[in-house]
Amino acid sequence: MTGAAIRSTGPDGFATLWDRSRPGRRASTFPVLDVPAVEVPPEHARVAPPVMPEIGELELVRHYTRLAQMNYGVDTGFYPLGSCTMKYNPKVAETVASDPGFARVHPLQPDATVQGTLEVLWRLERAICAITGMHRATLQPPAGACGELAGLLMMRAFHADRGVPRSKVLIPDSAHGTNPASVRLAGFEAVSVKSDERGLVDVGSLEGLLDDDVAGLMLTNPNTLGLFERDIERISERVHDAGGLLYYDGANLNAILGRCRPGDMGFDIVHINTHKTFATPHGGGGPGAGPVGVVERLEPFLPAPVLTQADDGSFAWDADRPKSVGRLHGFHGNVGVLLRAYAYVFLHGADGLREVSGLATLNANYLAALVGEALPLAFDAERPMHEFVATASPLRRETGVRAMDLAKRLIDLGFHPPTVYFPLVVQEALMVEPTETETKETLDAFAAAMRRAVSEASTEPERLHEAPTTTPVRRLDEARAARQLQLRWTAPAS
Amino acid sequence: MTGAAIRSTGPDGFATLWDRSRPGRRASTFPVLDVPAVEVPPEHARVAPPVMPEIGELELVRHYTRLAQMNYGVDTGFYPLGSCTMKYNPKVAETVASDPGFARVHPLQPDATVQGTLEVLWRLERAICAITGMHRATLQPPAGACGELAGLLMMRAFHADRGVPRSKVLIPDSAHGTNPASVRLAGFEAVSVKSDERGLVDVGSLEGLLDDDVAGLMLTNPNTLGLFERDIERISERVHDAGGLLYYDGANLNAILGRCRPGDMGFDIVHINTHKTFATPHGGGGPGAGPVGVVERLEPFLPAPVLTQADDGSFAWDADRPKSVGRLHGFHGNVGVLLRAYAYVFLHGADGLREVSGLATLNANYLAALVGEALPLAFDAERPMHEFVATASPLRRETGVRAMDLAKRLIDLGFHPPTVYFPLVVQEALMVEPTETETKETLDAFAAAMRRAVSEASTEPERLHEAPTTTPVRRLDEARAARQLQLRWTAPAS
Amino acid sequence: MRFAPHTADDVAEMLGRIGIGSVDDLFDQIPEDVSLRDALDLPAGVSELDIVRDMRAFAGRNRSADDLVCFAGGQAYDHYVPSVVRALAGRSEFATSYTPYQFELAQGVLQVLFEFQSFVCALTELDVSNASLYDGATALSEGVNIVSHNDRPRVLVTGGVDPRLIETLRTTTAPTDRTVDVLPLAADGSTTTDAVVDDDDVGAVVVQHPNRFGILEPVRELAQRAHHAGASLVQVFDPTSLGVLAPPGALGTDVAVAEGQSLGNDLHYGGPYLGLIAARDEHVRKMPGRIVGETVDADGAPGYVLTLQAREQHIRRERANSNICTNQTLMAIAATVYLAWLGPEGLVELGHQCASRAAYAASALTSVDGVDLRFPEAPFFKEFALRLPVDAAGVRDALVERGIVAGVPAPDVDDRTLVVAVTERRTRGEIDGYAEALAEVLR
Amino acid sequence: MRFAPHTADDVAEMLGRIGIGSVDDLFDQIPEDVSLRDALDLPAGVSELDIVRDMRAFAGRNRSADDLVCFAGGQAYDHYVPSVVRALAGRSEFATSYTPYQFELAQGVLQVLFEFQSFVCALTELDVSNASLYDGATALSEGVNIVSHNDRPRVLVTGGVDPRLIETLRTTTAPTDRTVDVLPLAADGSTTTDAVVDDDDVGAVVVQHPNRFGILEPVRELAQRAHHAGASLVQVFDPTSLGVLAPPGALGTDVAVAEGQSLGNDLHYGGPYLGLIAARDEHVRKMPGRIVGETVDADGAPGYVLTLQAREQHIRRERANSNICTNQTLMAIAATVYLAWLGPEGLVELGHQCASRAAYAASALTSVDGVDLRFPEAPFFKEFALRLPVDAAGVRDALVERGIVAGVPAPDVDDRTLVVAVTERRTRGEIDGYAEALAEVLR
Ligand SMILES: Cc1ncc(COP(=O)(O)O)c(C=O)c1O
Ligand SMILES: Cc1ncc(COP(=O)(O)O)c(C=O)c1O
Repeated sequence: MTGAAIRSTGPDGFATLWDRSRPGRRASTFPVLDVPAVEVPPEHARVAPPVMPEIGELELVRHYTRLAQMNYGVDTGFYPLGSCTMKYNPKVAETVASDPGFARVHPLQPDATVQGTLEVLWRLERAICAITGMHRATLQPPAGACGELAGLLMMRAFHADRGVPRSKVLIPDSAHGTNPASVRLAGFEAVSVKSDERGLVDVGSLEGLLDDDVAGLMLTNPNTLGLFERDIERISERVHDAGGLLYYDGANLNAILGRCRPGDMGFDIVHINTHKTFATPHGGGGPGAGPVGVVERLEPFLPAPVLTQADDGSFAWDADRPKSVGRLHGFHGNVGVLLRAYAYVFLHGADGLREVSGLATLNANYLAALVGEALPLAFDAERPMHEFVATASPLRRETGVRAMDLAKRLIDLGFHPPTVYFPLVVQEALMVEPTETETKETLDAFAAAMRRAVSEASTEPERLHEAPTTTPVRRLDEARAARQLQLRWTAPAS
Repeated sequence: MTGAAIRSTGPDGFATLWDRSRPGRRASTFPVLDVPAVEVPPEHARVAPPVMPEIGELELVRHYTRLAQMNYGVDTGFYPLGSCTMKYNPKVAETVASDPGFARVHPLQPDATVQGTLEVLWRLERAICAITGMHRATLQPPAGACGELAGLLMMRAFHADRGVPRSKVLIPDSAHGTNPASVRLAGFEAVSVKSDERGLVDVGSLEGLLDDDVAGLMLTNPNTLGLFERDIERISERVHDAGGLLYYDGANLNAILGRCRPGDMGFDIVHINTHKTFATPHGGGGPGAGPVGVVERLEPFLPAPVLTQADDGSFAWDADRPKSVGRLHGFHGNVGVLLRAYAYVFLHGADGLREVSGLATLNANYLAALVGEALPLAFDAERPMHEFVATASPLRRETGVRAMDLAKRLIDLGFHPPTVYFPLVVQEALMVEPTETETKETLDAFAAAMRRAVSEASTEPERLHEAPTTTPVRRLDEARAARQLQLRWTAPAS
Repeated sequence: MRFAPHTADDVAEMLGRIGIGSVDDLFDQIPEDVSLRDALDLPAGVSELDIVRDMRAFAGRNRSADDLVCFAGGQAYDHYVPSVVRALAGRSEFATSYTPYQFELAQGVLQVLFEFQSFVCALTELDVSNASLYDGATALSEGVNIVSHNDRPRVLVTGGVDPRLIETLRTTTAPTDRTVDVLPLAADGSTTTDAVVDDDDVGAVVVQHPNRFGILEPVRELAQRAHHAGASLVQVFDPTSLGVLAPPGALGTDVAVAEGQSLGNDLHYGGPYLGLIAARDEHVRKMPGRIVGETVDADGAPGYVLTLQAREQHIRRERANSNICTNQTLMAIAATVYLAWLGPEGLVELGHQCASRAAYAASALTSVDGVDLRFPEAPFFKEFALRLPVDAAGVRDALVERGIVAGVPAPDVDDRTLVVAVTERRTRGEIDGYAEALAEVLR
Repeated sequence: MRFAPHTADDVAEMLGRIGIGSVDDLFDQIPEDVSLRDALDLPAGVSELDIVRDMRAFAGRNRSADDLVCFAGGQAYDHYVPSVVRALAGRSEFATSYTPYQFELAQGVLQVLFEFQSFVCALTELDVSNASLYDGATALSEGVNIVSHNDRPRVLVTGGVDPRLIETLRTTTAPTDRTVDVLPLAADGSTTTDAVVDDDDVGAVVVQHPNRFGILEPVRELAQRAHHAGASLVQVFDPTSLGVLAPPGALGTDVAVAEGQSLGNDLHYGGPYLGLIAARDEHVRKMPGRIVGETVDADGAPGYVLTLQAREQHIRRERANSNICTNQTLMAIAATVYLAWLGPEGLVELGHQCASRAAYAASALTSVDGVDLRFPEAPFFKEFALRLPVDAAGVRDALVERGIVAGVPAPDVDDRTLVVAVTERRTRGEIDGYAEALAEVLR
């Protein structure tokens, strides 16, 4: 299938642009300078231009075309990376976002000249509130982690505003790494909550941790095991009773779109990863967007400026927000990404989004049933929702083959592997999120590959240890990379 | 290098869209019908929809992304296909041509609403006349072959208009196949002119063929051997003396841009292949554009309509052309291609175009010197211009390895092969046109590959006979394709 | 701006290897007398930013279908081009490759073209197609060429065929022994089947269905009559109609040709478009242009090649049936992606929406005082002809001022006929707006 | 519109395999009380054509830099984005991939990011960089974070730093023990180096060079003073200036950060942009975000990996220095292609053209009666501050009517200051037109 999506690169495939450089070549051109030439004052001048590659336009095009082809994307194949929701990124979203009417607008133009963009942002905010059950939202955070920070700063400001600052935030042990990191950056102490044998928050231990220094609880629901926290009502009651707030990490929102809303579960703060749930392309690492919705009592603390609509229907930014936690981005967030999210949400509409969660969950449960024939699921008392976690722990004990080996073998069999070694509460974890945009045939083929790899673990384990063998490079020496740091091009010793 | 540009495709790589079809899938959506639904009259209605694949959008995207990657282009590597001028296709030309202000204009809009496009066409016509030394030009022909037909029809009309129709057109034996085919379609008889031992038109035999039934001579200059017809002045004098016209096949115009002009050599009719000389992308087979310039006395015969400029500077189409040969395209030709040609010409300007021919010829001569070390050049009395022809005839005699085998081995060594078996006057021809946009390093690497392949012909001939082995498919059975015709998808017998 | 990568050092080294003193010396075969003494009469080269700015300014002087609501048709239509088409057909591996002469390096293009041929055959219910022709007009010339005999030199063309197609056919027929006779239409705007009589000099009958006024033609009857007379029927079809209208193959058509622009290609002021052609099996060896066939490789694996090349100019030279070499492959790739996007249900819906919106438009516009259908009796598909109370070109120009391209006048018919095309893109609001504006203009 | 490919048969088969009756049953873990009873309060889904039409209408209600001549700056600039950037960074293999966790399937993205890091180091003459941060503002917060100590909690920020950057720094500093003090600028618009005194509680000094008024700052002196005081110097730089201005590394800067939008990224109303960061070697283990390193594979062939991951949130969790996960890789790819396109000569020319055009604009605009430079003494790069005779916001709004975005007012300074940015895109004609329009507005 698609292991083949990655072509080999041949002898000079890995040459960097610096290696291809020849003095005097150049791709760029400029208009003739039709004003008097001016030099910067000598004391400020650069002595010699930087050592940058010199290359003509065709070589440049070939270099990056080749590098692009050395990359696996959703457009080239199945990408069941758990927690990442690698669904199809609609091409129409690219079309609408690249309209020069959006793309060529300066962020400091007067509001009157950007009413089109402002209305899109306004409507998207309303839609996010409708989907999450929140009152208002900020679109400023450029990614989920920044949204977490924004939400936690609001949590902090909320308690401070009541005159009773609190210092701790509770996080399940299955949480994503950004959760505890954001908690620390927001000035809180992160306190870990145990999962129980179901893979859910252990409500008993949670209760034991609640006191009047707890600012709130961060939760992903369904959690990172793909399991719905079915005790959510009790959890939220307890946290609220203790004076805390509930934060919803929206990374798994895809599972519940149109089925239930964080606000109705009792959450006070919700972030959304548009690059997961709303299919904005992840770009090889970013950009994303991490809008944050809040309940009414947190509205005063939203990052500034806040978008407002006047009686005449026009939109403007309001920076006069005395209780705001402040600004978290130089301008208005990743607007180009938000336009794509808008297109996604309004293409689907209410019914479409509900269908998304239904079929994402159907795909995950179907694939779990198939993969479960080869590998045990990590917590199987609960039915998973949009993703599931299998474990290679028994396999490792029996054959010495690890989750990473399975992952690499899947590459040779034509698939991008699932997320491995996350969540940390599962040993030898393989976290599989198929998303709703994959066909049954693809799921069947992936399960077959998985079964094949697992059975090879007993019969030909070296095949897994040596995988991948069909890629431009084989397994890379990470230890050496960290030891002999080579983080930029340097001229070869001559 | 770039044999690797073609990735392998794996088990279902060759599945067609029909094979991937599942009843009920669909990518397309339409706005809700907001007017009364109307059915076509039953006697006209289709009974059942056509048997077309049913497929969702993601599978569709993956299918064609995969097929795109299974293709070698100028953007992926060196493409020295002789006679095709596969130079770099500037990305900026794509940018300007896809401007909706150009792309979303209907061909039957009133002239007043398309003045921007008309001015571009007008300026391009002027530029083509400046480059070729012609008086006026038609931009209607969508490719070179159609340009040939247009030119020959004008030749025919010219003689008819003088009351002395003529029936024969002379063509060198080295000419491209479209030349004789066009001659026939224009109602002439094609008469072949011998090449002499230099690879040039044998002026003696030409003179022997000239009589008052000869309508004209078609010539490519430099000719398809890459050699400049240095007797062109004498040739043109003789043809004109005999009452004939001279037609210039512009496929090789790249060699002489800004150095000399067909008009100055005595040509009366010139076609240009914008997809060669002016770098408009060839699109896997087309589109191109084949503008045709003519001297003043042929102006009345130009295809209609003809673009005119009024005193107020505005542009309009004039269809009232009583002597015109008529229309050769449904509208105004391949306008989107012509916009790219405009961008190319005006980016370069006078100096830039002269540099193009200089460096194209430099590259060809340099590569000829290197390749000449391994394979004899076909006619080496004359220095080639922008391309050269080598022959594998001696090699074949000595080793049994043919030009086609060398070509296929070059694929495995990372290169697109040269044109093979053309021109027909050279046995086992390999026709190499590097173009000016390639680097010396690329030429060196190609020559090294060529030398390697030639030396393997003696040492490991089976390697050449079996090549290619690194591509998605190996050599294909053409005889079977022609015998067991399978020209469209058919349902597998079940 | 220049795209040649040569540094001064490169040039010097290369000249050294060739053994020549300067680049200009490479041109010393060119006789003194024909050498250019002066620079070309062109401006100096400019930067990328300059050309982008200039071209944007030119584009800005056009009024496009994003700005004027487009009801113009006549073989080019403002259908919607879905985003997948641009994203996929626009990939540079397709755009920057040549005709797939080296099959092993071009399986991608070859397979797409095989799929394209399959689509054209499926749409038309005919047996063979090709990898595209230049456009609809040249496709008609090629189609007529396939079925023409020297012993049956007359080509009968019904008056419902687009005038630009007829003009092109006349151009390509002129140097041959054939003649083109145009049959006048009946009063209802369709072809009188009686006009096709049993003349033994008629080789081909050409009909366009739907015709230039959008009217549905009696193709079945024409095919029967043509066949009875010993001639072949060539049909110009509209690919967007073939979800709802009976396919040429089912009507008795021998060769079907069409303008393929509607299938995922931009309007682009008339080109690049693509010609579609399909014919019955018996004509396979007379088909023009590239044809892709499926075969197997040295290992028995399936693959695609250009086949039946012996038909073509590069082999057959002056005996070739057609001179086409470069075709419109990239447009065929776009059409393939578009048809894949449509699917069979989408094709049906497309036809249905066009027909319904056109019907609505006809009734909305004829509700304007003084405006009637030019052919009130005849059923039509997505185009129809209006008879205006005043000069059609004047009305069209006046409506441009109101943001509308009202249609295409037919001055060869009369001054007051305006042909209006309605695609799936035209909303009820736009149509109502057109009717209002028309009423204003006529007031 | 839907993108899930499931047919009714698929769903039935899959439910059968799972052993459950309906898709809705898959959600029975959700407690009754929190289940949504009604549909989401959103309109029904629409077709692709509908959304394209709607979005085009919204876009049409903006006035873009294609329509208004843009002299606005303040960390976002109307530089030209060459066509290669869109053609290459826009390739779907880049756009549709995740963070390169599986290195073997992502050598393309990894190598581009390695080249990106190399470019940032070359520009700044600093040792280490990373795979991008969110934008210039968050990059400053991260940069300050690297060099901050708890025992030196004060951060001194010069008044020449962009106010939005300071606001963001205040937001991220608020929950920490650190404080942000802003040093007022001298009368000439540059930073008084004396303001940095030997306080042993100062951990970081932050300067922007060129500063928010385009003015060149005495960075060398500030670095010396900061280092003398035992603090680090964090510099906000402008990447487009580094062909002509001395690089941070040569000025004594410890950590350099920048907004990278200027490098081949669209204005896009403020995002997605990218933050650049570079630092001296000693800080490598405190760098935020992804870092790509070169290594070898099992066969000894070179290749690229994400390295030093132990710094990051997914390993270090609450002890991580930064919480960044998703970054701005696609923008970094665009910046890499842009810098490759520029080359060293192009970078120099870019800086030179900006400086020259800005100087011309300053002289043209100050030739208007009543208009002066706000800081007439100070040398500037591509931005400069005007002092207008009347309210700056009013003038700006009036100039919009004349097709010009005149600049960005600085109400925190005073009502009459307007900061004007001039890129290589602004022609002499546009600048002269601005001066004329300004004269008219002030008349
Ligand atoms: C569960 C969870 N939370 C938070 C995040 C962080 O989001 P982002 O990468 O957008 O910063 C992720 C992303 O992988 C996640 O999976
Ligand atoms: C010498 C020569 N003449 C004519 C042609 C025909 O031009 P086109 O393919 O544009 O129809 C070609 C194209 O290959 C050619 O090389």
